[in-house]
Amino acid sequence: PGAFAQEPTLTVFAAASMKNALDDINTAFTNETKIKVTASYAASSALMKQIEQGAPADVFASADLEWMDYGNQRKLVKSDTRVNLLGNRLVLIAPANSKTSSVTINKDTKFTELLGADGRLVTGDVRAVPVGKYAKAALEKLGLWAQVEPRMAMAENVRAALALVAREEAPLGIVYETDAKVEPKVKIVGAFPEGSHEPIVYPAAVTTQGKPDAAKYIQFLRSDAAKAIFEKYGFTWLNKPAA
Amino acid sequence: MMLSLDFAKRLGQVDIVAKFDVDAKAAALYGPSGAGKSSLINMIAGLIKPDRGHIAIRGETVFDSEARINVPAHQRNVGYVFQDGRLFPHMTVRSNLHYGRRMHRLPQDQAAEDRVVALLNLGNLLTRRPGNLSGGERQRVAIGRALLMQPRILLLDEPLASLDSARKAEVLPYFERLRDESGVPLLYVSHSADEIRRMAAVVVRVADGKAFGVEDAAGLIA
Amino acid sequence: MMLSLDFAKRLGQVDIVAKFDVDAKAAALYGPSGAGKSSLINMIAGLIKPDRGHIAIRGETVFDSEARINVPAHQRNVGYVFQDGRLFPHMTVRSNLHYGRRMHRLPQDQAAEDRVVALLNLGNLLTRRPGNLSGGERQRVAIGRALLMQPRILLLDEPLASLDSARKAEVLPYFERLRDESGVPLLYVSHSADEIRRMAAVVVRVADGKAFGVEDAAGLIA
Amino acid sequence: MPTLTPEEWTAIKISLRIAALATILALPPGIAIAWVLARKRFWGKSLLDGLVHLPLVMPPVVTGYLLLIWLGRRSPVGSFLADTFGIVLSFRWTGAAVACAVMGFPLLVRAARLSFEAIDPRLEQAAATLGANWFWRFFTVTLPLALPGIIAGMVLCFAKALGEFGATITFVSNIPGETQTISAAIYTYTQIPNADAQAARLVVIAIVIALIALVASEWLARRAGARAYGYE
Amino acid sequence: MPTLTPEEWTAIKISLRIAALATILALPPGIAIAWVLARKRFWGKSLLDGLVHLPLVMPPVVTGYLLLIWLGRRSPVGSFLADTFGIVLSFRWTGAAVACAVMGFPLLVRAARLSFEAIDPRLEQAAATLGANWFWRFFTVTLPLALPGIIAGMVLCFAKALGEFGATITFVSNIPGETQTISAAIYTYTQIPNADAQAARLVVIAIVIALIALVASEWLARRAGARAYGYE
Ligand SMILES: Nc1ncnc2c1ncn2[C@@H]1O[C@H](COP(=O)(O)OP(=O)(O)OP(=O)(O)O)[C@@H](O)[C@H]1O
Ligand SMILES: Nc1ncnc2c1ncn2[C@@H]1O[C@H](COP(=O)(O)OP(=O)(O)OP(=O)(O)O)[C@@H](O)[C@H]1O
Ligand code: MOO
Ligand SMILES: [Mg+2]
Ligand SMILES: [Mg+2]
Repeated sequence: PGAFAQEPTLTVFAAASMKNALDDINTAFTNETKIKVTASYAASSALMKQIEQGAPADVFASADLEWMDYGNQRKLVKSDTRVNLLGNRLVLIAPANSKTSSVTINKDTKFTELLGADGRLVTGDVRAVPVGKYAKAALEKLGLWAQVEPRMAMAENVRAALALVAREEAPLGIVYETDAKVEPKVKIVGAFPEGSHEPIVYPAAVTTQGKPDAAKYIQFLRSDAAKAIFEKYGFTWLNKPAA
Repeated sequence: MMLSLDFAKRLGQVDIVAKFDVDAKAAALYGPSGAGKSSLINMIAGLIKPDRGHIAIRGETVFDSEARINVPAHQRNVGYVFQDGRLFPHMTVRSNLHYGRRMHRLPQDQAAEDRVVALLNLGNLLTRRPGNLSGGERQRVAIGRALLMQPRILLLDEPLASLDSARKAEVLPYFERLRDESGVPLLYVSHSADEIRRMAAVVVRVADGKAFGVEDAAGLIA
Repeated sequence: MMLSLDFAKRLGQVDIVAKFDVDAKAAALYGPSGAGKSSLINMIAGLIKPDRGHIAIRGETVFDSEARINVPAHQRNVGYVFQDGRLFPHMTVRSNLHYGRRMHRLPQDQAAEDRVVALLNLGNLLTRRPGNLSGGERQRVAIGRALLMQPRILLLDEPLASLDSARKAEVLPYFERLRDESGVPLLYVSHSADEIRRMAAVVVRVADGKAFGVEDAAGLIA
Repeated sequence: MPTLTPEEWTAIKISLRIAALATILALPPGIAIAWVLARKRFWGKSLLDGLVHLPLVMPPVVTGYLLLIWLGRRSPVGSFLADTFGIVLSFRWTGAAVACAVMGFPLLVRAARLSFEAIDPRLEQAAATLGANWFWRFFTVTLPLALPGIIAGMVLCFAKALGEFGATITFVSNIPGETQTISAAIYTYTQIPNADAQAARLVVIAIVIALIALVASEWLARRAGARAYGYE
Repeated sequence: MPTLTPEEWTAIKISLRIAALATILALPPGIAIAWVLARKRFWGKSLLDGLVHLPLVMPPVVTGYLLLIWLGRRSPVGSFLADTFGIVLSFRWTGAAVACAVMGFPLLVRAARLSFEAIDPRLEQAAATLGANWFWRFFTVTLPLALPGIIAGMVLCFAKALGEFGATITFVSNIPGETQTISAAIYTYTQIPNADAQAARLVVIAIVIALIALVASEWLARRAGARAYGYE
């Protein structure tokens, strides 16, 4: 009953990686508007398919453009409410005690040397997990993909990739800057140049069946109060209307 | 006619063929180990289905391959004391004893129960479970269980084999009384010529799976 | 001294207390159902541990609560024919027969095997599994299994109970020969005074869990 | 460990409710199918057996998707249930219980089946000669004797329901107070930075619950086993 | 269905290899622990039982994470294995097999334990009087009689290994040609928009493999069961 009670309530389906920030924002939103928010955090793919099957979601916040596009095509979200909320940067990390200290990432970077004889380069799944997709695009653009492809290890999500580097299983990893910054057992040793990949974007939108109050929620996500919270958790504030 | 049968059944490499009519109050099956006595009784009880033939118990046909009659075991109302006990391990001795009565929805008959319990000396076993009963104790409970269901025929597969002679001497007369007074006919497997002469009017000899015809029990000389 | 024992054991509500020495080639245990005969034999075989006391088989102490001796069952070299058969269901009759010999690493003795197989008429059962043997067939295999392990004492718990008289008449002399020629002493549970008089020189009466002293078998009158 | 937060309490209560309902839901069909697989020979038996094992063989997420498609409110079955009985599974804790029941089903069936197979059919024969028809034979002899396996199966199903999140989160999402179980909460915490401590707390809670359930089941099973095998 | 692509073949081969190794790895300790749980009474038995069930109770991702911590190359156990035997688990299919073995372990143990519990101890006593010491009793009587449950447990473990990906992917990640199983591939496709067709193909393949394994195991179990219960 809780989630579907009579009092004004919004249900937000959001990518799991946004939980920390959104929990705080939801509290702030409720304080301000007296509208309760229930958030369901899971993989963007699962959430979108649930919306497709009639889930009672009012707002969808994705870690990934592709699943938002999927919803757009199927008219599951109101495209005019869509906003590219957050951005992020792609960085190269190494275990905190690694000898590798600073790597310039360009077309001449020798990843095979940096990885040693049998080291792996971990990131998200290059087909399915956003961070992996960005990483692959960047490596391809730099002409490094052929070199590193046999050395890739693909984790199920950013956190798992981070854990593999933190545990020194892998000498190098490609993750989001936000995640790298809060893990003390890793250090950032390089950043991917601007333009080596599409901008990293976390979009949000009201679902087609979303309650009128959902627009207020999107509005709140774009407010300065929300900005402060997102930035506190390391996200880059973007707040661009979708093209 | 207490029992009328004529059937055949192949079991593994053994052919069981039986054809006889018994009209005595008690009959014995007599024959060497592996002859087919238990198999024969199983078919009368409805636990094994003959390949062909017919079986009638006290005039009622319970199996007829041509008329496609095969009354299921639970409707034959046949009391069966198995050679191997087969007590229900998860029930107390008392529940074992009452099982048949309950299944037949018979009212509890305390007098009958007391009689059977006393006769078989089950008094201080009633609350125990079969798991650690002695061999003879188990056999006695099995006999009691079959008696208390008020069957229309009693099949006894070596019921006294593991009883001591004192107990035997007590149980035999009870079977006799049962036979004579309550009119429940007995079909009795035994290896003891003495026992058979005492219990049964007629004997069916079983050998090598064959059981044909009936002879006088008095003439039995082991 | 074939067997010397003096022990006590509490089993449920029954106290088993035994104290006797037997120095005959064969002794019988005799007593009503539930008296404690099987329990007594189980303690000799090492399957139940007495609470206190001692047991010696042919001069060797196999249990002594004070000296903290308790030879495990598999080292007592005691042939045991169980009241309830206990054949290994996953082995053929032949594998059952050979089991004890194999475990004792005895060489295969074809002559002995043939003798036992013929005696117990197991010839056409050898490749079968115990699952659907008849009651008597099972008993015979169990006897054969215990004989073939060449035990230093044979414990027989109602071994002939489910055998027909013809088979009994064949097996009894074999036991006698075993006793007289190979010198394997027998401890024999039976309800038949006849059998006991024939087999055993002495009788130990068991009643209500108590087994004290030894009497002459010849004096046994059921 | 400091005292539990209200959210943790909620997740615990939901987990227990879901695991209990899942076990109850899986039990009757589980026993029936276990019995059929143990005792009957029929055409398509391997197929049925395969079907039962599917939730084990497929990634849980796939099971979750299939449930979403087959039992969601847009599906024929889902709308039939909703219209006829007013039962809505999508995004409700009842739906989570259904998902867990499906995931635990193969475990329950296997354990029950093993116990059915181990029962001596001669005891059922004895019951038949004593006048018990199929129904009574099953409920007075077969079922009580299979109890140890059935309890073991229920434990496996309950435990799996506590640990399951892949199918659940995919079918009914991860809604606090409604479908968010301890497992789903743990999973969520593993997805965000610096939440290892919260995740660890919940893992400990899950372990404690599981241990309590196990000890209780052991005790039950010991009693049932003692009865089934006849020693006491 | 069109013919399989080389990548699909590779994933199938890896899945089978991992599931087979996982089952083999889980078998000896599984049998040992099942036997101990079935036959012994000791202090801490419930705890051992609880420990065995843990992989069922915890979200697979957590299990994978714990494996990473305990068996990774920086862990004492992991570095011991690497230095002494040259066994490296991280990022290797062997590591995936270890993860699957852990996940399947509770299922294997339960099934085997049920069979051990159902064995009539009087048969072991008979073997003892015939001169069999503990070792021979176990291997000639106990183990053969428990075979139906052990086979059932192996099937569950194998099936679970085919379907498992949460613990695996967390422990050894997803490396095509090394650790990418069918399940991991299916999962990946479920995360890609509009890749349902590819996912469905792989699901069908997984089901076919599972059915073949099941039919084979049924056949084995029937033989073993016939022997254990003595009918043939
Ligand atoms: N483990 C046990 N727990 C409780 N009571 C037991 C146990 N084992 C045996 N008894 C009881 O001890 C008594 C002796 O049993 P035992 O099997 O030794 O009898 P027996 O002399 O062999 O009888 P029978 O001739 O009927 O086989 C019986 O009353 C039996 O019920
Ligand atoms: N299902 C079966 N398959 C194969 N053979 C069987 C089967 N059932 C019984 N037999 C065989 O049929 C024969 C008759 O068995 P049955 O049990 O009827 O003998 P019995 O006369 O009762 O012997 P006993 O006096 O030893 O109990 C035996 O040789 C037995 O091994
Ligand atoms: O691998 Mo699971 O079994 O995700 O829930
Ligand atoms: Mg018979
Ligand atoms: Mg006895």
